[in-house]
Amino acid sequence: MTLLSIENISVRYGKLTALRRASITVNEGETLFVTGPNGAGKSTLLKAIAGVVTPREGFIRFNGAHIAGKAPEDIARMGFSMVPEGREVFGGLTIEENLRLGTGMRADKDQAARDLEQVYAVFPMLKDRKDAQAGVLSGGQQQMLVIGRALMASPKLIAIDEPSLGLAPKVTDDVYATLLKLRDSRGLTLLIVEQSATRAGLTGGRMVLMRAGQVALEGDARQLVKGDALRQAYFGYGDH
Amino acid sequence: MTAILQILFDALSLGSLYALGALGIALIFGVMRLVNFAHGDYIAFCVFAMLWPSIDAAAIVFAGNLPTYLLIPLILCVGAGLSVLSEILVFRRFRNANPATMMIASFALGFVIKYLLLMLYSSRPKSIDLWSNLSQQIEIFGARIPPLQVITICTTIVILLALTAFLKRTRYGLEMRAAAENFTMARMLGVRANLVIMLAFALSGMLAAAVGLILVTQTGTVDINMGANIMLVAFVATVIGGLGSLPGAVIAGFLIGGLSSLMQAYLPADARPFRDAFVYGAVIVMLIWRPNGLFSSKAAKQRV
Amino acid sequence: MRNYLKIGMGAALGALMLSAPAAFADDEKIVVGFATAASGFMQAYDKPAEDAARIRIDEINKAGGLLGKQIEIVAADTKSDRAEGAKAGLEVIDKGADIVVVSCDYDFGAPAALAAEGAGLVSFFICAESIKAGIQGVGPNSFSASVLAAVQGATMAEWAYTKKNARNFYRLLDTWTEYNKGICDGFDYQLPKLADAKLVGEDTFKNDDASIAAQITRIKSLPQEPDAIMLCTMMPGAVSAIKQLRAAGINSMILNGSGVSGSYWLSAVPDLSNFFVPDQGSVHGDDPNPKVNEFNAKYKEVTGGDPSSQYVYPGYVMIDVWAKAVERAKTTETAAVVAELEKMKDEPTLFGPRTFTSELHHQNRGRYLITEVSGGKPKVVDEWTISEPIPVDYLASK
Amino acid sequence: MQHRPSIIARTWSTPVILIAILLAVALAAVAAGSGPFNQTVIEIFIRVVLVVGLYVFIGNSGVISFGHIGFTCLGAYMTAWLTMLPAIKKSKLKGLPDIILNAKLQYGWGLLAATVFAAICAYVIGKVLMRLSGIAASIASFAVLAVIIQVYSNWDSVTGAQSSVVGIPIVRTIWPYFLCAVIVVAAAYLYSISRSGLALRAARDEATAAAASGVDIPRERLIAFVISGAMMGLGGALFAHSVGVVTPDTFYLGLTFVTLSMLVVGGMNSLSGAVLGVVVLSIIIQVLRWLEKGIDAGFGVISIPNGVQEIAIGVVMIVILMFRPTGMTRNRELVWPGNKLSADAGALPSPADGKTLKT
Repeated sequence: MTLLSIENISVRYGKLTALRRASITVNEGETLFVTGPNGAGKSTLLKAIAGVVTPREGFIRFNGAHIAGKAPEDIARMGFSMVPEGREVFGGLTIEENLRLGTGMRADKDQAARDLEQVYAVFPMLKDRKDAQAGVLSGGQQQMLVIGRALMASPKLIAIDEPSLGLAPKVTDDVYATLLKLRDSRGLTLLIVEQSATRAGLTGGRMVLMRAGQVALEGDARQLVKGDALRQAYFGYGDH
Repeated sequence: MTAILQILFDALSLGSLYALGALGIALIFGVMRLVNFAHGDYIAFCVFAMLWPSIDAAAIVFAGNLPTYLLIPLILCVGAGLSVLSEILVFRRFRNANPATMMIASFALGFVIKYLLLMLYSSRPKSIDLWSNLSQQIEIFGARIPPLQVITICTTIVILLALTAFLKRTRYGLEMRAAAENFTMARMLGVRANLVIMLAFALSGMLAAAVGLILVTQTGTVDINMGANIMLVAFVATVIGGLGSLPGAVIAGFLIGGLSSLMQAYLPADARPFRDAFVYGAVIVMLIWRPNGLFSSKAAKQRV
Repeated sequence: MRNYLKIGMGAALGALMLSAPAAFADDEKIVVGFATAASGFMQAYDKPAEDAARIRIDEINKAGGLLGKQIEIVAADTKSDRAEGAKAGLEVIDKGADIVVVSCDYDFGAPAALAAEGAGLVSFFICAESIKAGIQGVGPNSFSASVLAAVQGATMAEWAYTKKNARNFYRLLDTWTEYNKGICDGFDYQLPKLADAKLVGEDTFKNDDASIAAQITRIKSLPQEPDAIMLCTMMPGAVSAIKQLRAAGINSMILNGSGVSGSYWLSAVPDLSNFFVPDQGSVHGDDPNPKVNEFNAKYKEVTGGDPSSQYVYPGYVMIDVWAKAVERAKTTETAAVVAELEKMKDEPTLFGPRTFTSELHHQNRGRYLITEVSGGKPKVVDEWTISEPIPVDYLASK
Repeated sequence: MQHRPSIIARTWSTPVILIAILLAVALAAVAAGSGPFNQTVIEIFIRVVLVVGLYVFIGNSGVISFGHIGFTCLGAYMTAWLTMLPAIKKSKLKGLPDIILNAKLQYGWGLLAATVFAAICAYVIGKVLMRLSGIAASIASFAVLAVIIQVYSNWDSVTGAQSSVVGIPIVRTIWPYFLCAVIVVAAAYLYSISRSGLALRAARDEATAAAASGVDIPRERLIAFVISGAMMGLGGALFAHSVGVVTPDTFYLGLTFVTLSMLVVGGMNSLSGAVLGVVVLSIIIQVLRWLEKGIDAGFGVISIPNGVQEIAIGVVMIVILMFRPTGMTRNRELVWPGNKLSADAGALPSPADGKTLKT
């Protein structure tokens, strides 16, 4: 069942076009990798879904509702949780405060408290330092924190921008292992922007390759990584 | 000893006024990077709200006649209301504008409020007697201290504690701190941006009202420019404290108030008229010494 | 065109005029031009005096006019702004004013007065109390209708010394305006002339200081409370200072300038006592001269309110003395009117005598009513004229 | 870049258009022949000098300064000291050095001295301040203004404290003011196409990149600061000769905000914005004032109550900024039609031409 469908959206920054009539769908319960070279419009795609940038044209439907042009907080409240590029922890807040921020939209306070314990169970390191300021955490720890924070909102879909950026491979492995575990245990849908197609191939799931603001290729991640089509699409069809 | 105690008290009471003003400015700056030059005019507006509009020389006290337990909440509401209204009508449309544009817009708003008051009440300062028994002095260890000073200092401390508790312990406080640090990310976590900003404006407006109430009790005068001086010092204090840092703003407010009182007490008579020149000279030195303010560190920007 | 104007007293003033708009005289009527503030900060100060001036003009017109002609009024708003003041002055001159009435404060009135001076017209500051409001700051055709601020300070010092046996004086100056300094200048001039009176301390503050606690501490730490505090300040800071002084338990008599005249602010300091203000006339309805009380009634009839302070009166005096000079000169021509004005010596008016000389177009001596505020109620208790005028040299050097 | 025509060839039309606008204003004053209107036009020219002076620093460096009116104060007093009659100085301002005490110069020399004096002071102050940036620089500049005003307000023997300095020759013809405005506009234009101006704007738009390519930001800022300080000093001297009275409080927050507002409403980063901000806002203010006095529209007098003008101008400014947050000119320069330029940069080339946005 389709959870998120993006139809022909275009986004421009001034004179620069970041997305041209891009269309993507995400099905419930699946893992979708979005990959592509720098400037392909991957991050813009996530920002458009999150409501941080407004598309000039096209539709975005999430969980049956049109969300293009809505405020970020409203989209978040519909069950879309975003982990942006660069992690964006609130450095001045404590770790627990960062986590609690994610629960603002929830009415089920008891469940939220249980979720907190669950997040701590998944990331015991966070519990140990729950009263420390988030700004002092290392990159990998911050990544754990923002994923945990996104989970606290009890979302239907988590979108993660470059979870491996700036992390050691070992740490990245951990992060992915955790994500998959959560997907299976919570019935989450994952939308992951990942520059490294290899990583997508390792993890498995569906993959979309973007180039110059458009979807250039789509298919099963493991299959695509093996073939030549990906490399061709990644670098363009011989025009470089 | 008595003299030192006295000077300490004088410095604290002036400093707490500045601190309250700085808090109101820092709060808004933290959440939306706006230096609100209309803050001083909010202070005047709140005080004028106690009077019936008239251009006669003698003040017609209107709301000011209400019993204290009604008057204080009313004036606080006036401050909050005016502040929120200016957010809705003006500042909301400047969310993405550059700081200079916002600054000038806030200045223009202050200009409008000031001239509105001028039209309604005329420029002649009005007098109002509010809780004047609070100004009768009591002696403590030989220092003479009016209850009002004690109340001012206590109010500042209480407001500080309450604000800290609000920011630390409540959901809205958490969201406000988050919004102050990273507005977009906070929204992506479902923090209701408009609500949080309006709340910050409401709090800031109440702080303006509190300053207005203390000032009018102390001076007995209602004047369209009464907030201007405090606003300026508060603005400077906010920057010296480290923009966006609430404790920094408060401490810098006390610092400037203290410095000013000390200079008044210890400068030779000929140099005393130059007091403010020395104070601002010290401000320049402080800025060159710590351009990012006294309480701002790059790693973890602490906000209360 | 360049003309250097030489004026007496060694204090000369140059005005380099590259173009002077020609004023035209209308033979059918006499025009009084008000270049005063109809809006903004100064409006509250200019308007009452202007109303009083209009009352006098109305009286003259009803009595058959001046030189048989009706007086007409033209007005331009200075917006309480200096640059606008120059424009307002030029505007009333363009409209044919024979005399230009300018703002109550020297700083705000000077641009319009200088415009009048440039056009060769008489200008009158409606109630400015700086020596500059006249020859010294504008030129030989400029006058002020009020009394110098210094006279107020000197009056209070001499009166308190003579009538209240004050010996130990304290001087508290608000450095905000020149007016405030003027009061203290007069006080400084007078004090050494009073045998065994001494200054036991002095301090300054600023009108917009949120608190004068440090200044109060200094007074409190004197070995003995001073007999009198000369408080040289004005609204709005005055109220704040008085309130804080009294709240601190300082009960010395407080001597003031006329800036705190009137009762409109007394509610802020309930039960204020031992507080003295010099007034040119009483706004409290107890003036020894019943004609002043009649004027007050008339003022209320015209404007709908009682005079708020003594600063209403100079407006009336201004038209009064100018009209007399015009009658005597039998023309509105500037040189003749100025000559007649300069002949006035102790010319009686409703609000004290006026003297103008070729050195000074202002009052360096004047009769003042002393108003005492006791238990929060103002009352005229005495009348005082300083024994000697304050020398022009002394004033001009300040 | 290499194939583009020279900077002057691409941009000369901007100062020409702006000066033509000023000339039109001057001719309007001549045509009207009314004393007060003449004075209004003089005031417009003075404000052009001041706001363009602000633009040279703020527009090119991107640092908001609240302190420039301090130089206006310095300039006004300097010309007052030099041009007033020695007799008055000797009785009132005894603390002045003898050379100034005995001077009695023509106002033209006064203007020159004011400009030079303000430039020297700007150099000294700039040396200390230019290492600051952002809001710290703004506040420090405000503190400088406060110090200057406090000193001038209290230094009895030299400035006469709050007491107004009088006896300054009054100049009521518009042409000296017009000439100064033209000179300032031309100088601001020349600065902005100079190597220093270009480097400073590069630093404004891309601080790190500019620093990396060898731009000494504090030094370029200091040059702009000195030039703009000189212009502010000239503006102050002109003000002194237009009104004939000088007091320190004239040059404080009121004038600071009026000039800053005109700059921001016009378009803070463009010379055209500085000039247009003054001209357009002055026209609006003038129309509102006529309305306050009442305009006979044939079917009756249209008028607004006294004091509404100030409220209205505040509202007008807010509305303009709401719809044009970057000012009326959107930070672009006025250019001759056909002399098309890349919209990014406006007529004055900005190194941000090719800058890319991150996705």
